[in-house]
Amino acid sequence: MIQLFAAATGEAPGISEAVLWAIILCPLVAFAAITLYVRHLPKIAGYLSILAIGVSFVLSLIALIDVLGASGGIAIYSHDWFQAGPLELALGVRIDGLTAVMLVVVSSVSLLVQVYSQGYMEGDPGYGRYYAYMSLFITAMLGLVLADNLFMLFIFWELVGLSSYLLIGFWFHKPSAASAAKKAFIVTRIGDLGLLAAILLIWTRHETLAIDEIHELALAGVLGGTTLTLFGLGLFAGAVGKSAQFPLHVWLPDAMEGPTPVSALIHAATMVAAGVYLMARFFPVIEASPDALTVVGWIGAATVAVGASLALVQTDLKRVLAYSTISQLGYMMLALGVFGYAVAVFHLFTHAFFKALLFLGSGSVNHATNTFDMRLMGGLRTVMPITFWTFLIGTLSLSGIFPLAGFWSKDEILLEAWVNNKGLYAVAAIASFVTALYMFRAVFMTFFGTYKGGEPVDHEDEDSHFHGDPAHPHESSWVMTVPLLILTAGAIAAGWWALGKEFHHFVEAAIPAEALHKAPDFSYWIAITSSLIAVAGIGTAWAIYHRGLVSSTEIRKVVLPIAVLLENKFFLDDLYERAFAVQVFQRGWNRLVELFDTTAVDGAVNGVGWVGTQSSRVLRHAQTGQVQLYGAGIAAGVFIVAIIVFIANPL
Amino acid sequence: MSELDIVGPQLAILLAAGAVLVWDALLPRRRAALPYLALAGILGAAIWTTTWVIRGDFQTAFDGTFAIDQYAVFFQYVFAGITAIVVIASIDWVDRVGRRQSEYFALVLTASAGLMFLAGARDLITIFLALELSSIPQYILAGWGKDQRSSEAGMKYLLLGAIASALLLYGMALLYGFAGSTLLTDISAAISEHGADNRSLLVVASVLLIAGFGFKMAVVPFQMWVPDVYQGAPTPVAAFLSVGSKAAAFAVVMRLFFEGLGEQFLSNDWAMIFAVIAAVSMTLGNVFAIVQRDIKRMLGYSSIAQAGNFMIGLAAISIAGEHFVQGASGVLLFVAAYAFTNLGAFIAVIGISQRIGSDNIADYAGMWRRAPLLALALAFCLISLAGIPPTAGFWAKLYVFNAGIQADLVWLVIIGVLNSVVSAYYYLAVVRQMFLGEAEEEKRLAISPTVGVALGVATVGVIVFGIIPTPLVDAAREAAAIFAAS
Amino acid sequence: MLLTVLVFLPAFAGLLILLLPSARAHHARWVALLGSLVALALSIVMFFDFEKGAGFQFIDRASWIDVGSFNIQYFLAVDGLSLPLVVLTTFLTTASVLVSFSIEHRPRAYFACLMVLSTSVLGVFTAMDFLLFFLFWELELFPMYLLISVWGSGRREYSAMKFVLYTVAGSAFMLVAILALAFSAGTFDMEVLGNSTITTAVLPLGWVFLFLFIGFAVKLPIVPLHTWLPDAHSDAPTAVSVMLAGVLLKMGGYAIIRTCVTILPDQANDYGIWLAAIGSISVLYGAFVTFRQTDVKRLIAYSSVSHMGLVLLGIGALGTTAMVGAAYQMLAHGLITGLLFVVVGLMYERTHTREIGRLGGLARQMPLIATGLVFAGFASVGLPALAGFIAEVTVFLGAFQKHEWAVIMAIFGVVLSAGYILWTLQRVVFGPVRHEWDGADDQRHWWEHASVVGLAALVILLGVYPSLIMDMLDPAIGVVSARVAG
Amino acid sequence: MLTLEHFLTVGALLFCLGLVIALSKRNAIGVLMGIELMLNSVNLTLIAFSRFSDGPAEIAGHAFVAFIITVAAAEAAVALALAVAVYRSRQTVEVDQLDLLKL
Amino acid sequence: MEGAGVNIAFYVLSILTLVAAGGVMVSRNLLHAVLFLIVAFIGVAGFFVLLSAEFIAMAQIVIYVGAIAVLILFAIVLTPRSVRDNSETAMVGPAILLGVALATVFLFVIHDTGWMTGAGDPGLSASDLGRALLSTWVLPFEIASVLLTAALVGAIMLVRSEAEESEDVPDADA
Repeated sequence: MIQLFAAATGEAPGISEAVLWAIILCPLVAFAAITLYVRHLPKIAGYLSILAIGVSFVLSLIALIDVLGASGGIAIYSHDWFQAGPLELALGVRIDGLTAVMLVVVSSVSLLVQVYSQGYMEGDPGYGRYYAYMSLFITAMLGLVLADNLFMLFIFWELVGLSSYLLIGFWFHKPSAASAAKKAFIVTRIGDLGLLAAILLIWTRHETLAIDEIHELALAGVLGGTTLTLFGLGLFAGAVGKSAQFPLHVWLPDAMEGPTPVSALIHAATMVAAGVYLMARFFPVIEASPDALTVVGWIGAATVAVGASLALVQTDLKRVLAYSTISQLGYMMLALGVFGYAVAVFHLFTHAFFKALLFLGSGSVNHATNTFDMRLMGGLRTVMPITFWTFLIGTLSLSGIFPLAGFWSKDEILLEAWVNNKGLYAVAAIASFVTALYMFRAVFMTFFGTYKGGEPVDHEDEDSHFHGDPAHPHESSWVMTVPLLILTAGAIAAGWWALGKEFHHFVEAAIPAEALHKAPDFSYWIAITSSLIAVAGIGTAWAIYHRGLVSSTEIRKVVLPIAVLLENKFFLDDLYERAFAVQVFQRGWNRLVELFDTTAVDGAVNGVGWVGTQSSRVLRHAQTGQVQLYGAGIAAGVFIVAIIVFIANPL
Repeated sequence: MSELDIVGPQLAILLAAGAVLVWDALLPRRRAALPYLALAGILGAAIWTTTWVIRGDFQTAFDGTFAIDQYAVFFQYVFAGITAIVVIASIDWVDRVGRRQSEYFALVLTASAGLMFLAGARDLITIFLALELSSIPQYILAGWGKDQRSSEAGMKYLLLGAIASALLLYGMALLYGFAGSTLLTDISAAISEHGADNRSLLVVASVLLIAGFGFKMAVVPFQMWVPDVYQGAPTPVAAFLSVGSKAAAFAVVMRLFFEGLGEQFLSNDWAMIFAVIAAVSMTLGNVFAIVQRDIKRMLGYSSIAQAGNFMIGLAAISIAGEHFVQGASGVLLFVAAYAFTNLGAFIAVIGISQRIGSDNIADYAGMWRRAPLLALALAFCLISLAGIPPTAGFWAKLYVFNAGIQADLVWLVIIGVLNSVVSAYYYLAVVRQMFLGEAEEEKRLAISPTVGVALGVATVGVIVFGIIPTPLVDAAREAAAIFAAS
Repeated sequence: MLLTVLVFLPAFAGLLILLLPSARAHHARWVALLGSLVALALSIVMFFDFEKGAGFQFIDRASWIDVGSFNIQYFLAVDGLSLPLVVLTTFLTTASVLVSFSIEHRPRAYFACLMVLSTSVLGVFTAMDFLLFFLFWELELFPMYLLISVWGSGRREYSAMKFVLYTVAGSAFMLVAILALAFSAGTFDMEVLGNSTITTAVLPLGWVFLFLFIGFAVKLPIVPLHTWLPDAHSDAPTAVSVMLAGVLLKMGGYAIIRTCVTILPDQANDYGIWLAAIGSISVLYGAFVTFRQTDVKRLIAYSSVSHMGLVLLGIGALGTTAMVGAAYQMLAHGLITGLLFVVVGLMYERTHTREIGRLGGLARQMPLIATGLVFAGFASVGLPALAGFIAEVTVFLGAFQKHEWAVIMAIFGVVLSAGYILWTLQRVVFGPVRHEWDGADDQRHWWEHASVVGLAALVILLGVYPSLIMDMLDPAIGVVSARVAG
Repeated sequence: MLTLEHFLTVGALLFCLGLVIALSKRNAIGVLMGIELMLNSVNLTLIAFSRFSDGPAEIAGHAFVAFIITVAAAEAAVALALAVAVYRSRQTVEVDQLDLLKL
Repeated sequence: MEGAGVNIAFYVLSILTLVAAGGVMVSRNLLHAVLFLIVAFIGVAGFFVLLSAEFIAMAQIVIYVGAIAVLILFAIVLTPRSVRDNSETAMVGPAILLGVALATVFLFVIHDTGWMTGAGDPGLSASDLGRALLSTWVLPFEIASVLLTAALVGAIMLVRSEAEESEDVPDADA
């Protein structure tokens, strides 16, 4: 089945279906080939993977250009997959503005990360495996954005979860890594329940899973009321898990246990983007349900606040970035909550570049110092100039400094929030101050001041593959710095696409026009305010962490309860893992059920046998060997049987 | 047809018995031939029976006190088979235990003739005499070992048997007094004429009859002698008791109750009695069997439970017509299948116990390695007793349960199948002991060829009828059909 | 004829194995492999020769026992529901033979048992006479009992006995129901029964349904009739666990669809909600208990309880989609859990422990086995593109409309399964290396590779190309659900 | 006037008395005596029935009794032989001592 | 049946028989018990005479008193230690209870039943009985004869001592 929808301003995309499938299949082929054949040939595995993703990237670009040429129309190619009774499921691809943008973001960031990994992962015994997993990861993400129906989307959604599990737990011999991988998978899966429920709901009520049909149902009002709200919330639950929204954000910081390029990929282009993509994809549905929309907005806001505040107290560079990601994802959800569909996607787009840049930069730093602990760094500005400057630009972009990419997208979010919901605006604005504060705290601690020596290499650890000398840090090799530079370009310039609302028009063509709200016009007032807030944040950071005008320990003493709360991540991990998972669930409930199983259920079974043998043991004493007892038995039998008959059947 | 022809099979067997005694008196050194003389008599009986089947000339004789019909023929074959197998299996045993061989075989043959008379008896006097002809030799045989246990078993069996006989006789006397005749057909006529007014008498008489035959069938509450006698009696005798007198009791009860007391108002009562006794027998027999450590006692209790199973069929015959045939043929099928199976089990026990000198189940450990064929055959027989396919016992149980279902005795069938589960536990426990237990010594056991032959016949019967039950079922149905027609 | 050959081929191979001279006992595995491969090939030929949607095919029919109302046929046939299960059985038999290749202890008996087991399961899936079906159902007990109690570990005798008694207890009820049904319909022919409308029986049809269901539920197994499963699994040898989880449990689900639902559609409608409720309770209950297990095989066993709950949930919904999902879940679970047991078995061979606490870090010493475990684990979790996912989602999609709350309860099983599987993986294959296992081999022999890769390949095939099976299941189950819908 | 019931009553009482003796005597020979009394009461009952009925039925009762007497004799002979056998092996014929056979 | 003599005879015989049976029950000496038993047998024989069954009465005397009682005496002599002991076991209580219960049931049905009594024909000669035994009941008759033989053979075998047995097989183990 092929469906084409022309955009308001152009023709439908005419791109061949084969190209779209090829985008998914290239990395998949690489995965299969590496797994089956070249596991043990690391270099070839790396090249194969890069080649595959490179092809995907090129094809994605072609697709983007094609869709651009059609000003963002929609093309859907769908095929029957299997059928069971009335259930008919399809496999299909859908290309439109949103998909095209996502494709390019995913494939480009992935390509750069892959290239970078060649340096970062050099010498790791699992090098081949690493590239196999990465290929699978990218396949899953590309498939997710190309899927034309909810079911297929769910499949790739789950595959994203799988690959993230494999990659986060890549260094599986580290208990923390294995644990983090498990945590990521399970926590996101809790969210996936919502998505699954949404699928069940929509199929049961309306017998369709095709995205465009669901859009139509929502717009036509057929899909409405409780079903609509539940469906929207179900989808959102999935997104909460995958996009690390409060309260399921806990897995993301732990996901740092994976290799840094993996973190870059997860935080920038894949995994967490999936949730935002899902919400954007189904924006017409969310938007049709005010309740769902409100929930999305406020959960986003809560996530913004939680992420930003926790980022303030981290000492681990990657964890700062991780919480920053949470916070930024919150921004995207918040944007969706204030009707900012295009804005959210736009922020996703720009965020991909600068966040990937920051992560890769942190990886570069790690390569020099053998640590992510900022307290062991300092003064790297001079020894690692490329890393420093690219990291700084990324930080500025994240903080929303004009005219970097982050400025444009964040500004628009604040604008939408201001127009539609002042409360959300307040949260977003305060958080943008905190954002600048914690990012520059990281920059100052890492690159300024004096070098504190990094982490000494532990030669006993056979799994360590650190090659340099932490005492004498140096700049990373070109395979690592070139991707940094390329991403820097993106972090600087990606925002300019939004000038003149071009990006918006393009992306908005992906959903039915009826679903759109008119975006507010650019407001200088908002732009200036947000810039000032960001600058204030930077200034504060400078004052505290560079100049030491105010001691951070002093501040900590003043706001001790808050600091304790933050340092313990609002006790959420403790609540989930120790209190709930371990105490309530495993030691409490499960133990109870198990106890019931062994005593009541199995006990009853064994009890029946026991009663049988026991009664047999007791009764056999009746068989005394006394012949007259037996004779009495016979006589008594006559009497009893006769009496029974007369009682049962009276004369 | 001359009257000698009518009792030809029994006569052949009794002649053989006499011949055995005479042979022993005349040629004491040629004792080895005694069992073969006995077998010749049994063979003669079987052949004679076959000639009736070929002639198809079924009739009643002796003024209606005795009948030759398919029913009697069926049982005559069964008893001939039982006796033959018992005789073969005894050869080795008797030879070792003592020198009272001629008496042994003569008494077995006499008892067997008594059983055969029972199958055809249609008159209270004939039934009683035939019953005693089978019983008294069995009392003697139980005490044949003359050691402490054997004579104790004989004594117990006799005293209790006599008490049961007295009860039976009292019941018969009441029936006779009511009907003025000892012929079953007359009794039936009298009951249909004015029986309904005198139900209390008929019920009490029925109960007394059930007590008398229940003793032979070994059903609760008339069963308590069973384990003691089985344990104490010589094993081949126990085997004979466990199948012979039980089968005969069922044979006669079915004829007596259906031909004589088949009137609907009465059959409701005795069907209920049978159903209750069946349920209690199965349950108690099994529950007792679980903890037994002596395999003969275990088989004794199991035979009580099995009698309960037979009784489901009896309970089902109270309804005339097609259901009747189901129930009655179910009992017949069960009798035949059980005869082969239980004999097989006992013979295997003979073969094993004789060599290891113990009846303890624990001593059967590892028998699979010491006597693989014996162990395999015993396993098959036990599986058949448990009613697990592909054995004759399965079909018998299935058929009886089917009859029960058709007679609306679902509750009883459920109790029956649940009891099968319990029985599977202790039967399989023996199998487990033999196949999985660790033997204390690994020495192979020598099996006497005669035991092997007897066991082989029984086990092959169990398996063949397990796979192709149709001939047996057909025969049972044909035999049972004579009542439906009447 | 083809079907008869297929069903009895493994048993024939088993017979040949038993006839091998003891000097050539080690050749048993090759005979077994050959036999199972031929059976596999035959079943694949049938799979592709099968005409989709054309009802029962490859019919082998002969009258077996035909006496009065007791009419039993030898009747084998397959339809779209049973044929995939037949292929699954032959495939898993082959895999079981492969994983047993290194067995040293009494190989002849072992492989013979395995082959007989295969025949009995094939018989259950193909028998279309209710009694024949029951026979095959019971036949499976013996090889299983022996396999667990002789070649098992731990409390093997207890577990084997428990398995047998549970099954026999269940089939006791089943037998009553079969007899009641056959009596009221006048036939044991399942095809006829499945096409006729039965309105009365000697006991209420609701009871008949319930009794049948109890018999099958034990096998499935569902809470609270499941406690035999963990014991049986944990003490059984690897190949037996594979067969047990892979095909034996499926007999329960298959039978519920084939008999309970097809023959008694009205009762199925009445009780569907209960089936679904029990199913989802099983899903959750099984999952909760799984979390507490410290023995890998027990853990997988409890997870099976959880996964088989989905089968019941699907059946309880009675719609085509849901029941197709249930059938698919049976296939998927068969392959996935089979794979899990194979891998765990390989691991156990090397480490000689299944205690999770003692394992850890195995991914370093035995990367292939670890990969297999991770793969199987994720398949069990219901990862997309693997068979389990398709099955789960189809069940959910099909059942949601009818039993919303049951499904909502059950989907929590999705998260729970992720929880226990990943936690297990973390503790077994991940984490710091334990030098205790330094010397242990990885997966090395060709037969180990063959079984793991073969199973994994099928898991993927069923995950990405469901039409292969769905197109076959759909029409067959469509007939059933149409009957239920009236 | 003597009716059938009179004789039957005596028969029943004698039967039960015999039963009580059979069930309570310690000595096997005593038990046997009880059994003989039971059989006698049956005979009495049968003859009474025979006497109070007409025609051919009459003779059946007599025949029955004749057979019972015969069987009783045979039974007694065997019983006493067994008693002797038991006495030989156990030096007692007290039935409550006969309890070798039990689990 | 009428007539004072008959009535008196019936009650005398009843008392005699039942008291004698009671004497079997209560006498502690086995020999006394045998004597009571013989009295009871004779009492029953008297009933037979009363019921016009003279032949049966004669058989009763001959077989019960003449054969069975003698056999019992022989048995008592052959088992010397038991001579004086005819006490009861612990079962006596339950046994009496059972006896009473069963007597109640029997008496109830005896009096509850409408017996079809006819005029009664006192004349039944021994030859009539003999004819019946050799026509209608010839089969039981033959059976009885076999039975007696078998019992005899068996009884002899049982009382034969081991020594006697080995004597008549001089070379069994040789």
